[in-house]
Amino acid sequence: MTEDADTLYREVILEHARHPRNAAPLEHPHRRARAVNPLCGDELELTLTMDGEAIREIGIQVRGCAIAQAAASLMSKAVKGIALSEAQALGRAFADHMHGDETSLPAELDGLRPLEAVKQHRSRINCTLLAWQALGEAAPLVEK
Amino acid sequence: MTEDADTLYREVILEHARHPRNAAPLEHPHRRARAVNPLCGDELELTLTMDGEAIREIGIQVRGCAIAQAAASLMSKAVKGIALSEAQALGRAFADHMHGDETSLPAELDGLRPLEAVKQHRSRINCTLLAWQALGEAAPLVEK
Amino acid sequence: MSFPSPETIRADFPIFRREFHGRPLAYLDNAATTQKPRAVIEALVDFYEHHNANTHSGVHTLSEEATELYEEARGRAARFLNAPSPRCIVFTSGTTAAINLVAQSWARPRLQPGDEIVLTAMEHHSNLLPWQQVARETGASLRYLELDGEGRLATEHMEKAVTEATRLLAVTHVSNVLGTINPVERLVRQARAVGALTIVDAAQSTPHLPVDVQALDCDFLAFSGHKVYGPMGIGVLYGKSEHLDAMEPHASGGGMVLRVERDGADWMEAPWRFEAGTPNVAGAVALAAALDYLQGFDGEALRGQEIALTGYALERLGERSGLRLYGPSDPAQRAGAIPFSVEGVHPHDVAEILDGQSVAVRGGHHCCQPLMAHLGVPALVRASLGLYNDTNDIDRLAEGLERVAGIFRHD
Amino acid sequence: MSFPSPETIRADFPIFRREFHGRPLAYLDNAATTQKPRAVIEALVDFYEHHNANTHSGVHTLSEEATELYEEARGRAARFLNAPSPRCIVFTSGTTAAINLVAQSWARPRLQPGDEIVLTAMEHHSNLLPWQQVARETGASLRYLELDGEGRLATEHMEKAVTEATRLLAVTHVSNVLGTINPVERLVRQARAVGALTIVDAAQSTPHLPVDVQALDCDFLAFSGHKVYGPMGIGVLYGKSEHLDAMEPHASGGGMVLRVERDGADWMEAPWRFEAGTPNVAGAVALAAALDYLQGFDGEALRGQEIALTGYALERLGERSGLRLYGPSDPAQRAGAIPFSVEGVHPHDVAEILDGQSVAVRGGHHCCQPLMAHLGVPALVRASLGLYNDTNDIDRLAEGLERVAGIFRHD
Ligand SMILES: Cc1ncc(COP(=O)(O)O)c(C=O)c1O
Ligand SMILES: Cc1ncc(COP(=O)(O)O)c(C=O)c1O
Repeated sequence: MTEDADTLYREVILEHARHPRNAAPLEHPHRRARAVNPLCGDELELTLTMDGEAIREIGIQVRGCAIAQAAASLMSKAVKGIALSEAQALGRAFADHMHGDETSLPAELDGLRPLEAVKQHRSRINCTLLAWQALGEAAPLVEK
Repeated sequence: MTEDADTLYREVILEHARHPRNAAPLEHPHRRARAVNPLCGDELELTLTMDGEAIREIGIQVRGCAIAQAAASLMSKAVKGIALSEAQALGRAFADHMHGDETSLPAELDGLRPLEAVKQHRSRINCTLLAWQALGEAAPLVEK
Repeated sequence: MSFPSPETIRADFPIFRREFHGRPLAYLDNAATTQKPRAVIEALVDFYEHHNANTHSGVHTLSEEATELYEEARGRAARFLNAPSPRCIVFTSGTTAAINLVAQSWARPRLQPGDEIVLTAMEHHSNLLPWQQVARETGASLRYLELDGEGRLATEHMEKAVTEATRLLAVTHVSNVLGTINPVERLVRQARAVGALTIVDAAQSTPHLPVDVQALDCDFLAFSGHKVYGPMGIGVLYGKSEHLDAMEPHASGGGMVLRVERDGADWMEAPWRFEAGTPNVAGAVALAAALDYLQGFDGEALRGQEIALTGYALERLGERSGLRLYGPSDPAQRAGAIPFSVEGVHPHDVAEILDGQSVAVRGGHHCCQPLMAHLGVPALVRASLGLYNDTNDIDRLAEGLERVAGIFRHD
Repeated sequence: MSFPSPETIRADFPIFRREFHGRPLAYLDNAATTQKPRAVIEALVDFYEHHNANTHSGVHTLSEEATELYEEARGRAARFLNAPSPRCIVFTSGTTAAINLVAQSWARPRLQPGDEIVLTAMEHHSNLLPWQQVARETGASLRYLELDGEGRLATEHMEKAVTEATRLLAVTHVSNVLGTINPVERLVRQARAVGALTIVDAAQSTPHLPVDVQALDCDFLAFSGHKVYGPMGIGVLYGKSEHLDAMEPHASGGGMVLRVERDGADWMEAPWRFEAGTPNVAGAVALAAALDYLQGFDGEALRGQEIALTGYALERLGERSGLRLYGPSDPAQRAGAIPFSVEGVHPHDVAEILDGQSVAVRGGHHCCQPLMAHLGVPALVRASLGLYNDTNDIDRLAEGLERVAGIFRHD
């Protein structure tokens, strides 16, 4: 009866939605991006500080559903410390995977497996991609 | 099999279509009008000379189908000599009759009975009304 | 006139034979689109199996039949709205297309800087964006009538709804989010007093209330087939003949011209001049079947039952803690939509969990972002009623909300 | 791929079970609209009985299904045209709406006095009036490519089809009156050489020929569902992404915006930004079924058979005295339409008498008044072929014409 919704709202998802990791906005970010999901109005702000090419710190604020929040939180854990370009490539791989291509999930994204249940809910897939979308577009901030 | 078309193209209709009465344009008309049927492109020019209120002469040129030609010819015979306003009223009665209102055909229009078969062919009804339409709009010509 | 129970009515709708997650569907998304009775589906099939042809200018039997069916459907739509003549009825692809038609054909060539278009804070994007576009194109400005705490037009705003600068009042008859029924008749009177025209968005009123364009005295009115149990891809614009006859068509093409030369053309009369291209004859015919179906019921009894069901829903939902209802508290002041929020749970999560229980509601901004901003919420959950809903559907909604609470009450 | 006989194909079309004046129908009005195979009617029924919902932004199962079916239909249309991506496909209500969209969204904001739009003398009003309107609104001018004695684009006009002033070439792929197949690929190349864009009216080519937008390399292309055995009320605009992405939407409303505030809005990406309002999902789904049906046949074999049937018709009709044929004499240079006139008999009378024999043809200007003027006729009779026609239909047409002669040969 309620398997569908239950698999979607597994404990790990709910836990991340309730207590999102890396949720504080960074004070002196090097990069920033904003992403919105037009269909549901979800909004996300992402800030990064960098160590050369690598992501040092990440801050994401989500105004959206539990899936979008959990997805952002799980993503923030996965990309910390790796090169931005590599993280962006992981984002593309994740999007392909979620859209049902026969690609397997990169090992680096093992922590995001609980989101796989969303594949069965087409209209929600974008909720899992919002943070990656922002990461893909994170633009350098020019010092004023 | 072909009853339909046969009733429509009765001898009297074909004869009027072939040899339309009052088909010559009048040289010094008092009134003139033009009517077109947008759906089939039929065009009709009507000219009148008047004896006071009464129609003295009528001239109608039709570029159109056999039905439109025969209808104009039959009409021209019916309205000659009667008051324009009366003729216009007959036109309205004829239109109502053709559109299937429960009105009977005025005795003055007995000659137009062969056109009644067109009632069964909705898209052609306007062909029978084109001349009447022009008559309804026949505007006085201002002397130059 | 018959008045069967919702259960009997459901039997007319094939979709309810289908099961979702092992249960029949509690379909509470009627404001988005309604389900289709057998009579409407059969009208489509009958048309395509027996009468399919292009209209007008065809002489053969099928084409005559199609033309007649199409023009009869126009007459049926006119009777549905109590329009004075079928010639006031323009078929469009829906409400959105109808409103855009008025915006482009009536408003764009006529408005100018200093002119004012009055809207309400609860307009659907389809009765808002076309006016923003007109305002941009003409220099006219938009003004909004604000809402009171129950989501009704605020009295003090109603009083000064129009000014001498007002050229057009564009107002929804019933809000697709709040369910609020607006006092359109009164607003039209006020507009008329200053010489402004009115367009009524009847997308959400036609499914629930009798709509009489002569009683309302509005200049234009639009509705969609798919929201009154008819097919998608067809809608109606009503316009007073004096306006339609004076308007230039906005789209042009086959079927709407008297004479075409290489450098210009003469339009046919209204309404045909606004119907460029092959019309959606099957859609119009099936819409007529939908209107027959809807008006086959005793409207007053239907409305009475809907008010009772709305009252039941407001009560059942109102007793839940953490649930906030929006819209008028009096069920008689609303039609169809029952919006709410659940504390701490995003509307999409609510809708998703309800879907797992085979309860179909919608979560989102419902194409009313300015209203969401006014209410200070990103989105709302909305249950919305149709002919076939009963207390059982509301009970299932309430049980589903119990499940939502269960899932999100872990801490 | 299968290649059944026209007789077998007729069995797929329920309308042919009906008798007219005691006979099955010889339906030769396919250029106006085609009949619908069972698969298309069933797709409509299946959608309304099992998947009916509004698309996008709905979370519940039905809405997800409807959205998926709708986007799959977009993909199906893209494959039909060999478009590089479904994002190049905008659903409209038909060809006319699609061309008006390009006229208003692409051309109106971009053209200016001195600019030139090139048309042909054989354009349908739907690919003519929108450009007249743009010319009036922008000060651009229209130029026409003339025809030779067989109703083909005259060679000397082809050579100077475009000039440095040309901004747009709007050309029909196949003439709905003459049947002429135009050398679109060549014209597109010429246009591209001077930096002009091209829009192809494919309303009459899609039912008969493979249409490959990448091979044609046109910028825009439009066709109608109802002419390719699909339902009414749905059509397709193909556009290169570089253009669609740069165009402002012409109609606005629900479903095509990212963010709406009281004073402005941000559009979604193409193609969605051009699809304001509830889409005709059922129509798109049934159009996809029609494309499946059409492409289920061996296209080359089908085309071969059509050419043979056209040849047979030209011969049968050509041997009648007093009958004048129009269009290319080579059947391989034409598709679908077979126009003719009968000396001394108005086309409507011809069509009417044929109808009495259950032979459905069309008489009139076929929404091509400038072409009629060019040919020096007020109207023509047109027989036009579909998948299900065979020599028997042509024989019945010829017999019907015998009857016409009989009736009008009294003097
Ligand atoms: C060549 C051509 N272009 C455009 C159209 C317009 O198509 P629709 O009426 O489906 O919009 C038609 C048919 O009517 C046509 O034959
Ligand atoms: C109040 C209101 N107006 C306009 C519309 C637009 O109708 P459609 O999408 O059928 O064009 C809707 C529904 O979507 C609505 O609820």
